[in-house]
Amino acid sequence: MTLLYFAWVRQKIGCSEEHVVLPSNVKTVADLVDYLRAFGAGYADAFADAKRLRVAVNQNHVGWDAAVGADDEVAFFPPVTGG
Amino acid sequence: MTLLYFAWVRQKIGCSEEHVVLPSNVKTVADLVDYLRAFGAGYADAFADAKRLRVAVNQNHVGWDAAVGADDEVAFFPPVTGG
Amino acid sequence: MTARISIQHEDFDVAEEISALTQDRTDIGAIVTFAGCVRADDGLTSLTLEHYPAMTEREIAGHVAEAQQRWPLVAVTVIHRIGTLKPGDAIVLVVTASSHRRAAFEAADFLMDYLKTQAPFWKQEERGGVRHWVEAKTSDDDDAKRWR
Amino acid sequence: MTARISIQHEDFDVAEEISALTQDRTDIGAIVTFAGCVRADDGLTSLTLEHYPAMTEREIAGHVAEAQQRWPLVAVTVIHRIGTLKPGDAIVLVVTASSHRRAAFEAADFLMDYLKTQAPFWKQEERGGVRHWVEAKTSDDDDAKRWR
Repeated sequence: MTLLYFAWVRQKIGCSEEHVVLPSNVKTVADLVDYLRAFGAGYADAFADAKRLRVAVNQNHVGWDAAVGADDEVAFFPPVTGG
Repeated sequence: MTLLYFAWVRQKIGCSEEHVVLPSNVKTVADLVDYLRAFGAGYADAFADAKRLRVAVNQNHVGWDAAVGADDEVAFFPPVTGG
Repeated sequence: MTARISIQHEDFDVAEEISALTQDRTDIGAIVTFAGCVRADDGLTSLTLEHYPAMTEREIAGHVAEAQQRWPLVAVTVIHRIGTLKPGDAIVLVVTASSHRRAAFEAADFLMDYLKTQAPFWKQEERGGVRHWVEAKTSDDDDAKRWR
Repeated sequence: MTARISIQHEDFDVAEEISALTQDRTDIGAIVTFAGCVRADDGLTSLTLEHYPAMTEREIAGHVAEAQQRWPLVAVTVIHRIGTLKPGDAIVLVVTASSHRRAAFEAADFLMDYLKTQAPFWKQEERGGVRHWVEAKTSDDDDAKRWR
Protein backbone atom coordinates (compact mmCIF):
# COMPACT_ATOMS: atom_id res chain seq x y z
CA MET A 1 0.00 0.00 0.00
CA THR A 2 1.12 3.51 -0.77
CA LEU A 3 0.50 6.09 1.94
CA LEU A 4 0.55 9.81 1.22
CA TYR A 5 0.43 12.63 3.76
CA PHE A 6 -0.22 16.30 3.10
CA ALA A 7 0.03 19.62 4.94
CA TRP A 8 0.35 19.32 8.73
CA VAL A 9 -0.26 15.57 8.59
CA ARG A 10 2.91 15.30 6.52
CA GLN A 11 4.76 17.59 8.92
CA LYS A 12 3.74 15.68 12.05
CA ILE A 13 4.62 12.31 10.51
CA GLY A 14 7.77 13.66 8.93
CA CYS A 15 7.39 12.13 5.49
CA SER A 16 5.18 12.68 2.46
CA GLU A 17 5.01 9.16 1.03
CA GLU A 18 5.70 5.66 2.25
CA HIS A 19 4.99 2.09 1.22
CA VAL A 20 3.80 -0.42 3.82
CA VAL A 21 2.81 -4.07 3.87
CA LEU A 22 -0.31 -4.41 5.94
CA PRO A 23 -1.29 -7.15 8.37
CA SER A 24 -4.38 -9.04 7.23
CA ASN A 25 -6.60 -7.59 9.96
CA VAL A 26 -6.39 -4.06 8.40
CA LYS A 27 -9.49 -4.03 6.22
CA THR A 28 -10.78 -0.45 6.46
CA VAL A 29 -9.46 3.11 6.76
CA ALA A 30 -10.35 3.02 10.46
CA ASP A 31 -8.27 -0.16 10.91
CA LEU A 32 -5.41 1.49 9.03
CA VAL A 33 -5.51 4.58 11.25
CA ASP A 34 -5.43 2.40 14.39
CA TYR A 35 -2.49 0.51 12.92
CA LEU A 36 -0.58 3.67 11.94
CA ARG A 37 -1.10 5.32 15.35
CA ALA A 38 1.29 2.72 16.77
CA PHE A 39 4.05 3.61 14.28
CA GLY A 40 5.47 6.36 16.51
CA ALA A 41 4.83 9.65 18.31
CA GLY A 42 4.43 11.66 15.07
CA TYR A 43 1.81 9.22 13.79
CA ALA A 44 -0.02 9.21 17.11
CA ASP A 45 -0.07 13.02 17.03
CA ALA A 46 -1.17 13.24 13.39
CA PHE A 47 -3.99 10.73 13.87
CA ALA A 48 -4.97 11.88 17.39
CA ASP A 49 -8.17 13.60 16.29
CA ALA A 50 -9.83 11.76 13.41
CA LYS A 51 -12.40 14.57 13.00
CA ARG A 52 -9.63 16.89 11.81
CA LEU A 53 -8.57 14.49 9.06
CA ARG A 54 -9.81 13.60 5.61
CA VAL A 55 -8.89 10.53 3.62
CA ALA A 56 -8.83 9.57 -0.03
CA VAL A 57 -8.41 6.07 -1.45
CA ASN A 58 -7.08 6.04 -5.00
CA GLN A 59 -7.74 9.80 -5.25
CA ASN A 60 -11.37 9.56 -4.21
CA HIS A 61 -12.64 11.07 -0.99
CA VAL A 62 -13.97 8.27 1.23
CA GLY A 63 -15.26 7.74 4.74
CA TRP A 64 -13.56 6.04 7.68
CA ASP A 65 -15.33 2.75 6.95
CA ALA A 66 -14.03 2.47 3.37
CA ALA A 67 -12.21 -0.74 2.47
CA VAL A 68 -8.46 -0.60 1.81
CA GLY A 69 -6.25 -3.19 0.13
CA ALA A 70 -2.62 -3.85 -0.68
CA ASP A 71 -2.67 -2.09 -4.06
CA ASP A 72 -4.38 1.08 -2.90
CA GLU A 73 -3.02 4.60 -2.65
CA VAL A 74 -4.33 6.03 0.62
CA ALA A 75 -3.87 9.74 1.36
CA PHE A 76 -4.43 11.51 4.68
CA PHE A 77 -4.76 15.26 4.89
CA PRO A 78 -6.58 18.11 6.66
CA PRO A 79 -9.80 19.45 5.10
CA VAL A 80 -8.73 21.06 1.83
CA THR A 81 -8.37 24.84 1.88
CA GLY A 82 -8.57 25.28 -1.87
CA GLY A 83 -6.43 27.42 -4.10
CA MET B 1 -33.86 72.76 -29.11
CA THR B 2 -31.34 70.18 -30.24
CA LEU B 3 -32.77 67.08 -31.89
CA LEU B 4 -30.75 63.89 -32.26
CA TYR B 5 -31.69 60.82 -34.27
CA PHE B 6 -30.08 57.39 -34.10
CA ALA B 7 -30.08 54.13 -36.08
CA TRP B 8 -32.98 53.77 -38.54
CA VAL B 9 -34.65 56.93 -37.21
CA ARG B 10 -31.56 58.81 -38.38
CA GLN B 11 -31.62 56.99 -41.71
CA LYS B 12 -35.29 57.69 -42.41
CA ILE B 13 -34.96 61.36 -41.48
CA GLY B 14 -31.63 61.69 -43.26
CA CYS B 15 -29.76 63.62 -40.59
CA SER B 16 -28.28 62.88 -37.19
CA GLU B 17 -28.62 66.26 -35.49
CA GLU B 18 -30.59 69.43 -36.04
CA HIS B 19 -31.52 72.58 -34.17
CA VAL B 20 -35.10 73.82 -34.26
CA VAL B 21 -37.05 76.70 -32.78
CA LEU B 22 -40.36 75.40 -31.53
CA PRO B 23 -43.79 77.00 -31.68
CA SER B 24 -45.16 77.72 -28.21
CA ASN B 25 -47.82 74.99 -28.42
CA VAL B 26 -45.15 72.25 -28.37
CA LYS B 27 -44.99 71.44 -24.66
CA THR B 28 -44.41 67.65 -24.54
CA VAL B 29 -42.62 64.93 -26.45
CA ALA B 30 -45.98 63.94 -27.98
CA ASP B 31 -46.54 67.51 -29.22
CA LEU B 32 -43.01 67.50 -30.63
CA VAL B 33 -43.59 64.25 -32.52
CA ASP B 34 -46.81 65.61 -34.02
CA TYR B 35 -44.95 68.76 -35.03
CA LEU B 36 -42.01 66.84 -36.57
CA ARG B 37 -44.28 64.49 -38.55
CA ALA B 38 -45.22 67.48 -40.74
CA PHE B 39 -41.54 68.23 -41.56
CA GLY B 40 -41.50 65.86 -44.54
CA ALA B 41 -41.95 62.32 -45.79
CA GLY B 42 -38.85 61.01 -43.97
CA TYR B 43 -40.13 62.41 -40.66
CA ALA B 44 -43.61 61.06 -41.23
CA ASP B 45 -42.10 57.64 -41.93
CA ALA B 46 -39.73 57.73 -38.94
CA PHE B 47 -42.49 58.78 -36.53
CA ALA B 48 -45.27 56.68 -38.09
CA ASP B 49 -45.35 54.10 -35.30
CA ALA B 50 -44.63 55.68 -31.92
CA LYS B 51 -44.50 52.24 -30.24
CA ARG B 52 -41.31 51.46 -32.15
CA LEU B 53 -39.56 54.58 -30.85
CA ARG B 54 -37.86 55.58 -27.64
CA VAL B 55 -37.03 59.10 -26.53
CA ALA B 56 -34.52 60.72 -24.18
CA VAL B 57 -34.58 64.30 -22.95
CA ASN B 58 -31.18 65.56 -21.87
CA GLN B 59 -29.86 61.98 -21.97
CA ASN B 60 -32.55 60.58 -19.73
CA HIS B 61 -35.12 58.09 -20.98
CA VAL B 62 -38.58 59.63 -20.69
CA GLY B 63 -42.16 58.89 -21.69
CA TRP B 64 -44.25 60.50 -24.42
CA ASP B 65 -45.84 62.92 -21.93
CA ALA B 66 -42.51 64.41 -20.75
CA ALA B 67 -42.16 68.19 -20.98
CA VAL B 68 -39.72 69.64 -23.51
CA GLY B 69 -38.31 73.15 -23.69
CA ALA B 70 -36.12 75.31 -25.90
CA ASP B 71 -32.84 74.39 -24.17
CA ASP B 72 -33.37 70.65 -24.20
CA GLU B 73 -31.53 67.97 -26.11
CA VAL B 74 -34.15 65.52 -27.34
CA ALA B 75 -33.08 62.23 -28.90
CA PHE B 76 -35.26 59.75 -30.82
CA PHE B 77 -34.13 56.20 -31.44
CA PRO B 78 -35.32 52.58 -31.66
CA PRO B 79 -35.19 50.43 -28.53
CA VAL B 80 -31.49 50.04 -27.72
CA THR B 81 -29.90 46.77 -28.78
CA GLY B 82 -26.93 47.03 -26.45
CA GLY B 83 -23.30 46.39 -27.20
CA MET C 1 -12.09 53.02 -6.38
CA THR C 2 -10.64 53.80 -9.78
CA ALA C 3 -12.82 53.62 -12.86
CA ARG C 4 -11.90 53.89 -16.50
CA ILE C 5 -14.57 54.11 -19.19
CA SER C 6 -13.76 54.33 -22.86
CA ILE C 7 -15.91 54.20 -25.97
CA GLN C 8 -13.50 53.82 -28.83
CA HIS C 9 -12.98 52.60 -32.37
CA GLU C 10 -9.63 51.02 -31.51
CA ASP C 11 -9.09 47.49 -30.26
CA PHE C 12 -7.98 46.90 -26.66
CA ASP C 13 -5.38 44.74 -24.95
CA VAL C 14 -6.80 42.68 -22.09
CA ALA C 15 -3.41 42.08 -20.43
CA GLU C 16 -2.61 45.81 -20.47
CA GLU C 17 -5.98 46.67 -18.95
CA ILE C 18 -5.51 44.09 -16.20
CA SER C 19 -1.99 45.19 -15.35
CA ALA C 20 -3.05 48.86 -15.32
CA LEU C 21 -5.48 47.93 -12.51
CA THR C 22 -3.30 45.59 -10.52
CA GLN C 23 0.22 46.93 -10.85
CA ASP C 24 2.00 47.38 -7.52
CA ARG C 25 -1.14 46.52 -5.56
CA THR C 26 -1.42 43.78 -2.96
CA ASP C 27 -5.05 44.30 -1.91
CA ILE C 28 -6.65 42.80 -5.02
CA GLY C 29 -7.59 39.16 -4.64
CA ALA C 30 -9.82 38.72 -7.66
CA ILE C 31 -9.86 40.09 -11.18
CA VAL C 32 -12.68 39.13 -13.51
CA THR C 33 -12.62 40.09 -17.16
CA PHE C 34 -15.39 39.71 -19.67
CA ALA C 35 -14.41 40.10 -23.30
CA GLY C 36 -17.10 39.98 -25.95
CA CYS C 37 -16.38 39.17 -29.58
CA VAL C 38 -18.34 39.40 -32.81
CA ARG C 39 -19.62 35.97 -33.87
CA ALA C 40 -20.01 34.92 -37.50
CA ASP C 41 -23.61 33.80 -36.86
CA ASP C 42 -25.66 32.92 -39.94
CA GLY C 43 -23.08 34.26 -42.33
CA LEU C 44 -22.58 37.63 -40.65
CA THR C 45 -19.84 39.55 -42.41
CA SER C 46 -19.76 42.75 -40.36
CA LEU C 47 -21.35 44.46 -37.40
CA THR C 48 -21.60 48.24 -37.12
CA LEU C 49 -22.23 49.90 -33.78
CA GLU C 50 -23.69 53.35 -33.39
CA HIS C 51 -24.13 55.02 -30.01
CA TYR C 52 -25.39 58.17 -28.32
CA PRO C 53 -22.08 59.48 -26.97
CA ALA C 54 -23.25 61.82 -24.20
CA MET C 55 -25.79 59.30 -22.95
CA THR C 56 -23.53 56.25 -23.23
CA GLU C 57 -20.78 57.74 -21.13
CA ARG C 58 -23.16 59.16 -18.56
CA GLU C 59 -25.11 55.93 -18.22
CA ILE C 60 -22.05 53.68 -18.06
CA ALA C 61 -20.54 55.93 -15.39
CA GLY C 62 -23.82 55.69 -13.48
CA HIS C 63 -23.83 51.90 -13.65
CA VAL C 64 -20.18 51.71 -12.62
CA ALA C 65 -21.04 53.90 -9.61
CA GLU C 66 -23.98 51.63 -8.80
CA ALA C 67 -21.72 48.56 -9.04
CA GLN C 68 -19.29 50.25 -6.70
CA GLN C 69 -22.06 50.82 -4.16
CA ARG C 70 -23.34 47.25 -4.40
CA TRP C 71 -19.99 45.46 -4.29
CA PRO C 72 -16.64 46.25 -2.64
CA LEU C 73 -14.69 47.00 -5.80
CA VAL C 74 -11.13 48.28 -6.02
CA ALA C 75 -11.23 49.14 -9.72
CA VAL C 76 -13.44 48.85 -12.80
CA THR C 77 -12.62 49.26 -16.47
CA VAL C 78 -15.24 49.36 -19.21
CA ILE C 79 -14.21 49.59 -22.86
CA HIS C 80 -16.75 49.46 -25.66
CA ARG C 81 -15.89 49.61 -29.30
CA ILE C 82 -17.99 51.36 -31.93
CA GLY C 83 -17.82 51.49 -35.70
CA THR C 84 -17.62 48.53 -38.07
CA LEU C 85 -16.27 45.25 -36.70
CA LYS C 86 -15.67 41.85 -38.28
CA PRO C 87 -16.34 38.35 -36.94
CA GLY C 88 -13.72 37.48 -34.34
CA ASP C 89 -13.13 41.14 -33.45
CA ALA C 90 -13.34 42.13 -29.81
CA ILE C 91 -16.28 44.41 -29.08
CA VAL C 92 -16.47 44.95 -25.32
CA LEU C 93 -14.30 44.52 -22.24
CA VAL C 94 -15.26 44.74 -18.59
CA VAL C 95 -12.62 44.29 -15.90
CA THR C 96 -13.56 44.24 -12.22
CA ALA C 97 -11.06 44.00 -9.39
CA SER C 98 -11.92 43.33 -5.77
CA SER C 99 -10.60 41.69 -2.65
CA HIS C 100 -13.20 38.98 -3.07
CA ARG C 101 -14.12 36.81 -6.00
CA ARG C 102 -17.89 36.95 -5.62
CA ALA C 103 -17.86 40.76 -5.79
CA ALA C 104 -15.68 40.73 -8.90
CA PHE C 105 -17.86 38.12 -10.64
CA GLU C 106 -21.18 39.73 -9.78
CA ALA C 107 -20.09 43.25 -10.68
CA ALA C 108 -18.76 42.14 -14.07
CA ASP C 109 -21.95 40.19 -14.74
CA PHE C 110 -24.10 43.19 -13.69
CA LEU C 111 -22.18 45.62 -15.91
CA MET C 112 -22.30 43.28 -18.89
CA ASP C 113 -26.06 42.81 -18.51
CA TYR C 114 -26.44 46.57 -18.60
CA LEU C 115 -24.12 46.99 -21.58
CA LYS C 116 -25.75 44.19 -23.58
CA THR C 117 -29.32 45.31 -23.01
CA GLN C 118 -29.78 48.87 -21.81
CA ALA C 119 -26.81 50.86 -23.04
CA PRO C 120 -27.65 53.25 -25.90
CA PHE C 121 -26.01 51.27 -28.68
CA TRP C 122 -27.63 50.23 -31.94
CA LYS C 123 -26.26 47.43 -34.04
CA GLN C 124 -26.44 46.94 -37.75
CA GLU C 125 -25.62 43.49 -39.10
CA GLU C 126 -24.34 42.85 -42.59
CA ARG C 127 -24.89 39.55 -44.39
CA GLY C 128 -24.16 39.02 -48.08
CA GLY C 129 -23.85 42.76 -48.65
CA VAL C 130 -27.23 43.52 -47.02
CA ARG C 131 -27.38 45.51 -43.79
CA HIS C 132 -30.20 45.44 -41.30
CA TRP C 133 -30.76 46.93 -37.85
CA VAL C 134 -30.82 44.43 -34.99
CA GLU C 135 -34.08 44.37 -33.00
CA ALA C 136 -33.99 44.52 -29.20
CA LYS C 137 -34.11 41.04 -27.63
CA THR C 138 -36.29 40.11 -24.68
CA SER C 139 -33.96 37.35 -23.40
CA ASP C 140 -31.28 39.95 -22.79
CA ASP C 141 -33.79 42.10 -20.94
CA ASP C 142 -34.56 39.15 -18.67
CA ASP C 143 -30.85 38.94 -17.85
CA ALA C 144 -30.79 42.61 -16.90
CA LYS C 145 -33.88 42.23 -14.70
CA ARG C 146 -31.98 39.86 -12.40
CA TRP C 147 -30.40 42.89 -10.75
CA ARG C 148 -33.53 44.82 -9.83
CA MET D 1 -14.44 21.58 -26.60
CA THR D 2 -10.77 22.10 -25.84
CA ALA D 3 -9.54 22.06 -22.27
CA ARG D 4 -6.15 22.89 -20.85
CA ILE D 5 -5.32 22.21 -17.21
CA SER D 6 -1.98 23.06 -15.69
CA ILE D 7 -0.69 22.96 -12.13
CA GLN D 8 2.58 24.82 -12.22
CA HIS D 9 5.11 26.82 -10.27
CA GLU D 10 5.52 29.37 -13.07
CA ASP D 11 3.44 32.50 -13.53
CA PHE D 12 0.97 32.73 -16.41
CA ASP D 13 0.10 35.36 -19.03
CA VAL D 14 -3.64 36.09 -19.23
CA ALA D 15 -3.47 37.58 -22.73
CA GLU D 16 -1.59 34.56 -24.08
CA GLU D 17 -4.09 32.18 -22.55
CA ILE D 18 -7.00 34.13 -24.04
CA SER D 19 -5.48 34.34 -27.50
CA ALA D 20 -4.62 30.61 -27.43
CA LEU D 21 -8.35 29.94 -27.04
CA THR D 22 -9.72 32.50 -29.45
CA GLN D 23 -7.19 32.71 -32.25
CA ASP D 24 -8.72 32.35 -35.72
CA ARG D 25 -12.14 31.50 -34.30
CA THR D 26 -15.36 33.35 -35.06
CA ASP D 27 -17.78 31.26 -32.99
CA ILE D 28 -16.74 32.61 -29.58
CA GLY D 29 -18.91 35.46 -28.35
CA ALA D 30 -17.84 35.59 -24.73
CA ILE D 31 -14.61 35.04 -22.86
CA VAL D 32 -14.58 35.28 -19.09
CA THR D 33 -11.36 35.18 -17.15
CA PHE D 34 -10.93 34.96 -13.43
CA ALA D 35 -7.47 35.70 -12.09
CA GLY D 36 -6.81 35.31 -8.38
CA CYS D 37 -3.94 37.05 -6.62
CA VAL D 38 -2.33 36.74 -3.22
CA ARG D 39 -3.47 39.54 -0.90
CA ALA D 40 -1.26 41.06 1.78
CA ASP D 41 -3.98 40.55 4.41
CA ASP D 42 -2.96 41.19 8.01
CA GLY D 43 0.71 41.45 7.19
CA LEU D 44 0.94 38.29 5.13
CA THR D 45 4.43 37.97 3.68
CA SER D 46 4.10 34.70 1.75
CA LEU D 47 1.68 31.94 0.86
CA THR D 48 2.82 28.39 0.15
CA LEU D 49 0.55 25.98 -1.70
CA GLU D 50 0.87 22.23 -1.48
CA HIS D 51 -1.33 19.87 -3.48
CA TYR D 52 -2.04 16.21 -4.15
CA PRO D 53 -0.96 16.05 -7.79
CA ALA D 54 -2.76 12.93 -9.02
CA MET D 55 -5.98 13.96 -7.31
CA THR D 56 -5.82 17.63 -8.28
CA GLU D 57 -5.50 16.92 -11.97
CA ARG D 58 -8.12 14.20 -11.94
CA GLU D 59 -10.62 16.31 -9.98
CA ILE D 60 -10.07 19.47 -12.00
CA ALA D 61 -10.52 17.48 -15.23
CA GLY D 62 -13.75 16.05 -13.78
CA HIS D 63 -15.07 19.50 -12.91
CA VAL D 64 -14.12 20.87 -16.33
CA ALA D 65 -16.04 17.96 -17.90
CA GLU D 66 -19.02 18.72 -15.64
CA ALA D 67 -18.90 22.40 -16.64
CA GLN D 68 -18.85 21.33 -20.27
CA GLN D 69 -21.98 19.25 -19.75
CA ARG D 70 -23.81 22.01 -17.90
CA TRP D 71 -22.93 24.88 -20.21
CA PRO D 72 -22.24 25.15 -23.96
CA LEU D 73 -18.51 25.86 -23.73
CA VAL D 74 -16.08 26.14 -26.60
CA ALA D 75 -12.91 26.08 -24.48
CA VAL D 76 -11.74 26.10 -20.88
CA THR D 77 -8.33 26.79 -19.39
CA VAL D 78 -7.46 26.22 -15.73
CA ILE D 79 -4.05 27.15 -14.40
CA HIS D 80 -3.19 26.86 -10.73
CA ARG D 81 0.13 27.78 -9.26
CA ILE D 82 1.80 25.93 -6.40
CA GLY D 83 4.87 26.64 -4.30
CA THR D 84 5.64 29.85 -2.44
CA LEU D 85 3.97 33.06 -3.64
CA LYS D 86 4.19 36.66 -2.49
CA PRO D 87 1.45 39.29 -2.08
CA GLY D 88 0.42 40.56 -5.49
CA ASP D 89 1.43 37.31 -7.21
CA ALA D 90 -1.11 35.60 -9.44
CA ILE D 91 -2.24 32.28 -8.05
CA VAL D 92 -5.06 30.95 -10.25
CA LEU D 93 -6.53 31.56 -13.68
CA VAL D 94 -9.75 30.25 -15.17
CA VAL D 95 -10.70 31.14 -18.74
CA THR D 96 -14.04 30.08 -20.21
CA ALA D 97 -15.08 30.69 -23.79
CA SER D 98 -18.58 30.25 -25.16
CA SER D 99 -20.98 31.61 -27.73
CA HIS D 100 -22.99 33.13 -24.92
CA ARG D 101 -22.03 35.29 -22.02
CA ARG D 102 -24.15 33.64 -19.33
CA ALA D 103 -22.53 30.26 -20.03
CA ALA D 104 -19.03 31.75 -19.85
CA PHE D 105 -19.78 33.61 -16.59
CA GLU D 106 -21.49 30.70 -14.85
CA ALA D 107 -18.89 28.13 -15.87
CA ALA D 108 -16.01 30.33 -14.66
CA ASP D 109 -17.85 30.98 -11.38
CA PHE D 110 -18.57 27.25 -10.95
CA LEU D 111 -14.95 26.25 -11.59
CA MET D 112 -13.62 28.92 -9.24
CA ASP D 113 -15.95 27.81 -6.46
CA TYR D 114 -14.62 24.29 -6.87
CA LEU D 115 -10.98 25.41 -6.96
CA LYS D 116 -11.32 27.70 -3.95
CA THR D 117 -13.13 25.20 -1.73
CA GLN D 118 -12.90 21.58 -2.80
CA ALA D 119 -9.69 21.18 -4.77
CA PRO D 120 -6.96 19.30 -2.88
CA PHE D 121 -4.76 22.26 -2.10
CA TRP D 122 -3.46 23.23 1.32
CA LYS D 123 -2.22 26.71 2.07
CA GLN D 124 0.37 27.83 4.54
CA GLU D 125 0.50 31.52 5.39
CA GLU D 126 3.59 33.31 6.61
CA ARG D 127 3.45 36.42 8.77
CA GLY D 128 6.46 37.92 10.51
CA GLY D 129 8.50 34.78 9.88
CA VAL D 130 5.84 32.49 11.37
CA ARG D 131 4.03 29.99 9.15
CA HIS D 132 0.67 28.44 9.87
CA TRP D 133 -1.71 26.20 7.94
CA VAL D 134 -4.92 27.85 6.79
CA GLU D 135 -8.12 26.23 8.12
CA ALA D 136 -10.98 25.37 5.76
CA LYS D 137 -13.60 28.13 5.59
CA THR D 138 -17.34 27.53 5.68
CA SER D 139 -18.23 30.65 3.68
CA ASP D 140 -16.34 29.24 0.70
CA ASP D 141 -18.20 25.96 1.10
CA ASP D 142 -21.48 27.87 0.92
CA ASP D 143 -20.35 29.31 -2.41
CA ALA D 144 -19.63 25.84 -3.75
CA LYS D 145 -23.03 24.55 -2.58
CA ARG D 146 -24.79 26.95 -4.95
CA TRP D 147 -24.11 24.50 -7.80
CA ARG D 148 -25.65 21.35 -6.30
